[in-house]
Amino acid sequence: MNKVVSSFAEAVADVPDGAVIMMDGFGGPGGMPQHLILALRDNGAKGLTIISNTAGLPDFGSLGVAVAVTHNVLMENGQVRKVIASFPVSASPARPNAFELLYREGKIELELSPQGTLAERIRAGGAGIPAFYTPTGAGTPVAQGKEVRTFNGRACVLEHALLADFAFIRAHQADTLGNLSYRGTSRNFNALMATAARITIAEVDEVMEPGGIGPEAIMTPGIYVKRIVKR
Amino acid sequence: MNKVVSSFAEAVADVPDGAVIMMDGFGGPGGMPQHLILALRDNGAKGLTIISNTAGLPDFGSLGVAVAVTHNVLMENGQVRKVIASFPVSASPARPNAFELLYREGKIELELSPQGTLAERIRAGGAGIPAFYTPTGAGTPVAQGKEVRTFNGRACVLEHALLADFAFIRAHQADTLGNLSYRGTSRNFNALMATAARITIAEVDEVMEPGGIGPEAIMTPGIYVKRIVKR
Amino acid sequence: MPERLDRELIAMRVAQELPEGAYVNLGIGIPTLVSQFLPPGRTVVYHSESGVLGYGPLAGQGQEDIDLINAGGQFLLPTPGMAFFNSAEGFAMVRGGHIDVAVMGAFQVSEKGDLANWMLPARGVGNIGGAMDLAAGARRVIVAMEHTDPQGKPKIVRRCAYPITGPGCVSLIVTDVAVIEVSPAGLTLLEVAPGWSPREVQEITEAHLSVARDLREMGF
Amino acid sequence: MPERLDRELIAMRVAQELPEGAYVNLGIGIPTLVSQFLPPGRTVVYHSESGVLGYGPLAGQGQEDIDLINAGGQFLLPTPGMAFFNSAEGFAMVRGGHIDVAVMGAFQVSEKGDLANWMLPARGVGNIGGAMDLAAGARRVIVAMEHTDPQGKPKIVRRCAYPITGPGCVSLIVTDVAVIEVSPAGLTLLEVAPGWSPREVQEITEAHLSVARDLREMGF
Repeated sequence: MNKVVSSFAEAVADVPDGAVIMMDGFGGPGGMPQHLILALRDNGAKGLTIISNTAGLPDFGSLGVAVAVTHNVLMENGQVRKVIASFPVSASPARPNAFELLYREGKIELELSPQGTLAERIRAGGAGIPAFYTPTGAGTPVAQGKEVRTFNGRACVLEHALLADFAFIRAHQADTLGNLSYRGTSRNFNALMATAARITIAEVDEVMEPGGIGPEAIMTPGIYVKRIVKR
Repeated sequence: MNKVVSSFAEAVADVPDGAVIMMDGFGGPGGMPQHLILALRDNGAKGLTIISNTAGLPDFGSLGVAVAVTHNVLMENGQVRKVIASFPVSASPARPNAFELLYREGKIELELSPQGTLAERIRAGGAGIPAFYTPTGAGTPVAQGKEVRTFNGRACVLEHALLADFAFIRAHQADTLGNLSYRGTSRNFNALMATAARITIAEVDEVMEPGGIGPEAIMTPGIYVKRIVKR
Repeated sequence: MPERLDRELIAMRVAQELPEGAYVNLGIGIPTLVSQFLPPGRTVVYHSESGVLGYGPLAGQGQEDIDLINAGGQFLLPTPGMAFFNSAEGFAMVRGGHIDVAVMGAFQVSEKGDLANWMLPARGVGNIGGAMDLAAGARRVIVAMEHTDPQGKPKIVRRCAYPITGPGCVSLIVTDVAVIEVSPAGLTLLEVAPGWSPREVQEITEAHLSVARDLREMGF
Repeated sequence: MPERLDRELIAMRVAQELPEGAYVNLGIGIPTLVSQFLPPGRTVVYHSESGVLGYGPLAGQGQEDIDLINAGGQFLLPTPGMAFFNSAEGFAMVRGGHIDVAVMGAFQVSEKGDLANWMLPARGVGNIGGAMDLAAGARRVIVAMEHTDPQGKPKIVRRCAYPITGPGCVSLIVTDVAVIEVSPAGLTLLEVAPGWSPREVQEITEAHLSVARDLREMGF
């Protein structure tokens, strides 16, 4: 039982056209599975649905990060049909990202979900909970077309689980059984998405033998992880 | 900001009659907040609702554990009006626990919840999710009187969040800000219950200064914890 | 009637059903014994509702750690690669379809694969524990049990008389006399214990058994 | 009109609203500045949607760690007692009512306390981020913003023209000219910036303001 795959290209070789893929994409490059994204660009699969907190952050070059890659490159490459995100566009309207330019032209779909609802929908997908009620978004445009029900006097929106064909995960350490640990805030969406895909692929800094990450320190148990690739 | 309280008696002094209290109670003594339970017995509050995986395990003496105490003592002491649990009675019908004897006499109420549903209801309580659908229990007596709805062809039961007035937590380490870590399987219900009560009180082996438990190793962030007592 | 298999042999037969690399949950009783009989070279990872994945064998005397137990409260040994988690995460694994095989005991199994294993009505109260979640969530549920109850009555029935743990969830039944597959078409007798005929198995089974064309003798 | 306060003074005034020991979430923009102006001796714990509780100040140049950021993608410094967690846990804290105070920016706030801060309709698309969860879940929502928009139009309105982030969620509005309380009875002007009269504040406010009996000047 050894889940290590020798290259990023091999790890994403079976991603087909039309696949649904989860990937982190918070405000910084730390959590991005950059090499998996580049491999997917090279793989060329089209018509993808990307589930991510953002829809691509083009501005990492200035941070001096070694590989300044986000899912923005997939948008620019025309591989994406639809995005499910909470923060899809640039904070500054004056500097639109590739997603926003495509969106203006009607070339890409958007499903907007509040960040906590997005996180909870992904967790629900991994946890076998098909749907849940949340007060978030009640009385706002997010609730339009959704069932709203009152619990303890509060209006709540029915939200549905999200599942994916693939999750691209950026973790810090792995063992060969697929157990993962993350560094700092890069845990945020990565640790959730790892649970909610049919095939979870982790891009890591270090691969250790079982026991290398202690039993209390494992953040994603190996049951969720199918493939590991070392950077 | 220091959440350390000097005695177990002081920590539970404000538990009133009729309080709803969560406490661990898996199959072993590791996760039991034994000193808090003894302090609650001495406090004498009556008409309590106990939310726990079990309804008291009377058989720990044989394990040679220093203090062989579970919520069984609260049942024996007549302090409990109602139990919400997944595994309320002894595995052996020939050796009934105090709960079962009271239950036979109609002196105590029981709400039976599958273990995963119980865990999820407690998590939902802490997470502000008032209700969720689960496939667990559909088509069984557990679903009686509950809404059942089909998602993706599967019947699912609507289950409601659980919240408590107090959670009695058994943790391993704490820092003065209330951050907690657990040892091994004693994390199971403790780490959930810590999130779902108005007043969470943790019984711990060791209290450290902030930073004593590393930022990656904290399992229950201090935001959930009001009081800490050292064993 | 020919001699029946003992609990260890039932567990040994079940062990053959665990695929390489599978994530497996073993219930209390006969299922717990299964881990002792894994075929040489086979690696599986065990999950327990107590909040641990990848645990080691049962602890011997003097090795007990009160913070390392299984769902039955038995003490376990640590093993490299083991992971701890809270119960919401532990049941996310179950409900979310991440457990490949759950092996459970049963009071009754119906011809539709309904499982009853949590309550004897005479007691008036029962323990569900993790059974309903495993019945609903595991990809494959194997029941390991004696073929008849202590009074000699069939446990494989047309309809469960006892309260149900999960409807239509059982895929395979391994007993002390037979291996039986559950499918939408009903129950198929795949294997019989040494010395048993299909007719003899049917005599102590309430539900109808079709006999597999390639019926075999249970091997260990 | 008298001179308006700068962003730092707005943040300084908001800082006074954070009680000892509070768990606080600061939004992007003026709210982020609040942590610099906490009164001496006051301890609060900051929560970020990026998955960290109890973080330290913004990192200086050369101190950046790409795995320690806030919700706006700014780099943070570690501090003892800090804790990391995943986003489901981070938003459990928000939605579950564990955040005592959220400080947010706004495009508009209505007299009912409706908040609009995620979308300018002219753009055709907007970012929600964590704003709707904070609006729904924080025990107390304080809005920190300029009193009027870049075109000089009132941002405190009878009804929000922009899409809503949360209905009736705002408790207090701190602007560059006033402090205004939101209650079921409407808006009450509690404080005015130095040199401002209630009438002058009302002139740049679309919604009606009741003036508090003990109206004060904003102090820092």
